[in-house]
Amino acid sequence: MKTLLEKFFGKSANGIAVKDKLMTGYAEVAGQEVCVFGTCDGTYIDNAAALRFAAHVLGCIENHSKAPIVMLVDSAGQEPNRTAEMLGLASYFGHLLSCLQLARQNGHKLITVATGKAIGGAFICYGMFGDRIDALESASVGLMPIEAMSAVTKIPAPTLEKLSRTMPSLEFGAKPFALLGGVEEVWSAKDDYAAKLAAAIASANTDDNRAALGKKRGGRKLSLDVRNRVLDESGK
Amino acid sequence: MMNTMSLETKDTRRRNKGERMRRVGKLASGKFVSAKSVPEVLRRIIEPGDILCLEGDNQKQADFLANQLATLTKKDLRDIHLVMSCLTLPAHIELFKKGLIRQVDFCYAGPQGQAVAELLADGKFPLGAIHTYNEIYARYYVDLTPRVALIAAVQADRQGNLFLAANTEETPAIVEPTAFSDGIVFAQVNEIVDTLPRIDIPADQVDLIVEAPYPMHLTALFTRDPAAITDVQILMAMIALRGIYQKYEVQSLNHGVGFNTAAIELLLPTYGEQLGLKGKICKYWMVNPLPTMIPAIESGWVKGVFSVGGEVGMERYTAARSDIFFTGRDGSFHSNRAMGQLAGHYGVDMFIGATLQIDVNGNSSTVSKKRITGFGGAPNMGCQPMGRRHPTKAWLKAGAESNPGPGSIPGRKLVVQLAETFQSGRVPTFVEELDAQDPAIKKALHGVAPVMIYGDDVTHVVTEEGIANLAACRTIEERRAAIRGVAGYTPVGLKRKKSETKDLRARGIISLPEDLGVSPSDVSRSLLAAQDIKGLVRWSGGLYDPPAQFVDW
Amino acid sequence: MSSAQLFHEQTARQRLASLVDPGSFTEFLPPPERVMSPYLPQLDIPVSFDDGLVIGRAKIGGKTVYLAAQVGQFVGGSVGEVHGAKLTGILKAAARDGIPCVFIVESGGVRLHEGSSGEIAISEAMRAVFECRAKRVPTIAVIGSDIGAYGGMGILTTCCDFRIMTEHGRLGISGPIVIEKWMGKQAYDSSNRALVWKTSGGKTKFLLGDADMLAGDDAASVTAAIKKLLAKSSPLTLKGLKARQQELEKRLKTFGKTSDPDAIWNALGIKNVAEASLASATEFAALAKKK
Amino acid sequence: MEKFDKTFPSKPLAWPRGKQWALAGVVGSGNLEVLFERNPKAPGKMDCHVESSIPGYKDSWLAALGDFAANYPVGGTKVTIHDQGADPIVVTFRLRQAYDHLKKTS
Repeated sequence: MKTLLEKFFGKSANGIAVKDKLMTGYAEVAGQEVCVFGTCDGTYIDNAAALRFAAHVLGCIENHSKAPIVMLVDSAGQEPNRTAEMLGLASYFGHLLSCLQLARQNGHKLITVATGKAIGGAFICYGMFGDRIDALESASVGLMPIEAMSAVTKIPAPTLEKLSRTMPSLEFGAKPFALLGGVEEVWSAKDDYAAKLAAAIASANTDDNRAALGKKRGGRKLSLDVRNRVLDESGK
Repeated sequence: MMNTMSLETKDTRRRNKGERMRRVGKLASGKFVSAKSVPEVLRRIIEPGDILCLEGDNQKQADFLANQLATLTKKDLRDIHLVMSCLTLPAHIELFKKGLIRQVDFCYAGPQGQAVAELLADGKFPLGAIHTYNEIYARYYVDLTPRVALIAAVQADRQGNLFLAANTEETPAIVEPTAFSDGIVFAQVNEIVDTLPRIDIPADQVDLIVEAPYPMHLTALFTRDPAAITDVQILMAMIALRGIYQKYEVQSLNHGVGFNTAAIELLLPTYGEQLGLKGKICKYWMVNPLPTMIPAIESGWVKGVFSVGGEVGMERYTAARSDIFFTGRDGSFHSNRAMGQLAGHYGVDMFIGATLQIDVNGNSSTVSKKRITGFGGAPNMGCQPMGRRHPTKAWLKAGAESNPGPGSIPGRKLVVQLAETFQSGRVPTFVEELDAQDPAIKKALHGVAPVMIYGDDVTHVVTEEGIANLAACRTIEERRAAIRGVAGYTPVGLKRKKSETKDLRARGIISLPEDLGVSPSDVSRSLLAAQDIKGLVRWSGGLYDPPAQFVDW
Repeated sequence: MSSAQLFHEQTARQRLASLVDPGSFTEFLPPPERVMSPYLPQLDIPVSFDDGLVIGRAKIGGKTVYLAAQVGQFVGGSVGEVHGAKLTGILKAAARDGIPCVFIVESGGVRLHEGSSGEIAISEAMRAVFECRAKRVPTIAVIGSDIGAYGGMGILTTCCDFRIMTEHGRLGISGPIVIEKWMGKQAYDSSNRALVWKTSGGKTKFLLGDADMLAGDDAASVTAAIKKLLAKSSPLTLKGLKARQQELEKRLKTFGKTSDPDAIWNALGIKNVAEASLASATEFAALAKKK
Repeated sequence: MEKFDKTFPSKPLAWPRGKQWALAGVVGSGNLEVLFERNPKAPGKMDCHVESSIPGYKDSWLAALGDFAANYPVGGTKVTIHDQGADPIVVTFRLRQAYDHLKKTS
């Protein structure tokens, strides 16, 4: 993990503490202070993890005015757990998202980089909330792999495999996810991550452009148009 | 002419019973035996060639004794003639697999229906006959009198008296013929106590008792969750209420235990009340204490309920409503299957129940080629009591419609079949020929197809399409046309001729919903007095304790 | 004696019709426009005219609102591309026009058959919820059916200003069957309905404060609850979120070691759990207050 | 999936004014949705389009739709059904519900 963090933040990666596969801290990107948090080694996110991240974001809002917030995602999701559900895991995630929204409203840019697993709930509960979302080429981005989807939907895997050639939403990975507009840019292993991150921070803005991207790239053709039809009909 | 045989048969049974009991010897302390000695006790009291009765009702089971019996081998037990009403436990099936049974006479196989069909196909099920309940109880007094009866009770006292609690069911019907013919009555009880709440079986009629290590098996068989009642069932309930209950002013009745009749029970305090029928119909009931009866009872519709068995969770409610239910001196609920079946046969205006399959002649059955389930209580109640004399309004009215000839009885009991035209998965309910008529099944049953209710006994068939009044049909062709007329879009229904249906409708033999003032648009689950189990608990004032599997709060 | 139709048994369209002022509902992208999923037919799954989401404008108590109602029966109320785009659209319209948005939730989350598109769609809808909140436009989620709000939809409802639940409603991320598969039947029996509802149902969520109101299982009760909340919004503030942080930390510390919902009920002032389980929404709210 | 179209003769709709469309039911297991739309171009006909998830029941579909067109004045309508294994009774139920809705003027 250390080497990956150094690729993003150079020596300033020292300011990021890694505990129980959860990262929180502050570092520098192109000389600018950034707030960093995220997961590594595909770990699960539970109630306590959500609280730790939320506390970090609140601290950033309070003490590091307008510092961009960089979210790194490598998590397999939430662990199905009786106690977690009873205590309201959804509410813990909702709280984390609310903290991120307050940060956005207070002028913090939100940048996400999917570094490893960015699957289902783990991606939705913070990373997908970024103003700008990028992913490493090697990252496993998406709802779930085709075999898992086949097991749940009872549709044979070969059928899904075949369909995925015309439906990128069924494919699993950073590139097809980018086709849908869910990822702005896919970084290759050869890229200079620090420079990429600096560029991402510079270009991030609070407009959610994913539907437009999905249409432009052809992976998600309907979203923008259907949304605009609703806006038109309701505006009459 | 003197017959030496007759001298020998004066009291051999009594002497033989004495020998069997002596063989038990020190394994018993008085009447009481230990749980672990049960297999040995059974070995000593049962002889080859015996008629053995194993108590298995459709709710309670002498399951501990059955399980112990199933541990015996051919060495200990053979050539047994098994008689029982409900052959429903895996242990029962085990007896056949081990080849211990020479002949079996029973009524109902329910959950073991598939196992029975398989045993039959393999030639391992030496069937005498499949009976209705009252038939088998009757034969206990004729040619199927048990030598040994293994029964179940809730409690015994130190003298050996038994308490049966809510589920008396058929215990007396087994014990009496056995005890009064020098047979051995062996009871498993949940516990032995000093004082019983009341005595249901006197110690005098009990020979052996064991305190079972686990309480007897008891199924909540008749609990129907109102949440599962569909719009179609409500429509049919409305059709039946107007076209039959109201028309014939049905005073006394038996209900089946399906969701269709549950819908009717739950419509009484709402739709029935709107129709002004309260106090005019449905006063006396021969049904188990069905939880879905609670709203009608609480709204004052019901004057009396007699039951063939209890229902798990209804103990406190029935005790608190002793004006309605039969209760013992201790205040708790009492049932009796034999007497209940008799009441349902001779004492009531109407039997109404659902069926899975009905043929174009009106015969119905629950048997399929893969499952031989036998009969529950329906055939004794869903048939004409040919010797009946006492008149009631409904009986005479239905009798007049059926146009009795000079040699026939003047009245007719209403025997009503509720049948949605399709079962789940688009399986048609109406067929040209019943699965029960399958030649292999018929052969195994010695030429008798296992028909649940005969077409000749049925007076009305109710579907979501309307009512066919079979009793008013003059010929078998007319009856078939009437059935096709309400069989909807099943293959049987698609064969109807429009002109025939029109003619039968004009003569009142077929009634469509609109003829009865019922519109599909009026159908709503909000008409149900209680829409879920919780609603029933609230109606009962907290007296109904539903089993855990029905509790979602 | 006849009772009202139970909210949890109504279809989405029936719910909308019975919640709003009579005849005031105008649907956007109504069925004749046939804005449907192009993906389901490729998987041989039937389509629906509204793709499982009915959206429009109506009045509640004379006040104009935007509404969205999910059709739980249709592929589990799941969010596909079209469904999600309609949802985002109505939320963005609410933010644009300053009109409150009421969302009747009945969904297991992302529509797996449409893969990652549904996942992105939920994320877009979340952004749109917060767009409303940033402008102090109230967003109210109503969860009142057995299907409940699960997966991404569970998370989305926790992003809204307010949640109204009935005791039939459930709120969570992982459903009971998934948990049972993961932890084993011993640890969590998904067929034990009483346990499942005690773990994730409306009453427990109301006690914990995750549901702001507990309404009765009928449209009139839900409408009354909506009316109470329509005038308010719950803007995000540092002070408010710090308080929430403390509350959630305390909850985790106090109850994190138990899996017994009764312990939560007892600790939160319910003395007689059996009585409270049977209680109606109004009775339960009164019992909960007595603490 | 089985899809088919069929037109049935029917007396013209007795309510020339009223809603342009009406929907009843939902697409869910054992259920269906039916959409009635006005089709003034063919006043003596009920135009039907059915999509059913369970193939092999075309005969009973046609019988049920034919009976409905014969029993009610629904000429000048277009009927579209999305079915997920509903029983024929549910077909009649939903047709009737949607028809009642269509009659309502508002």
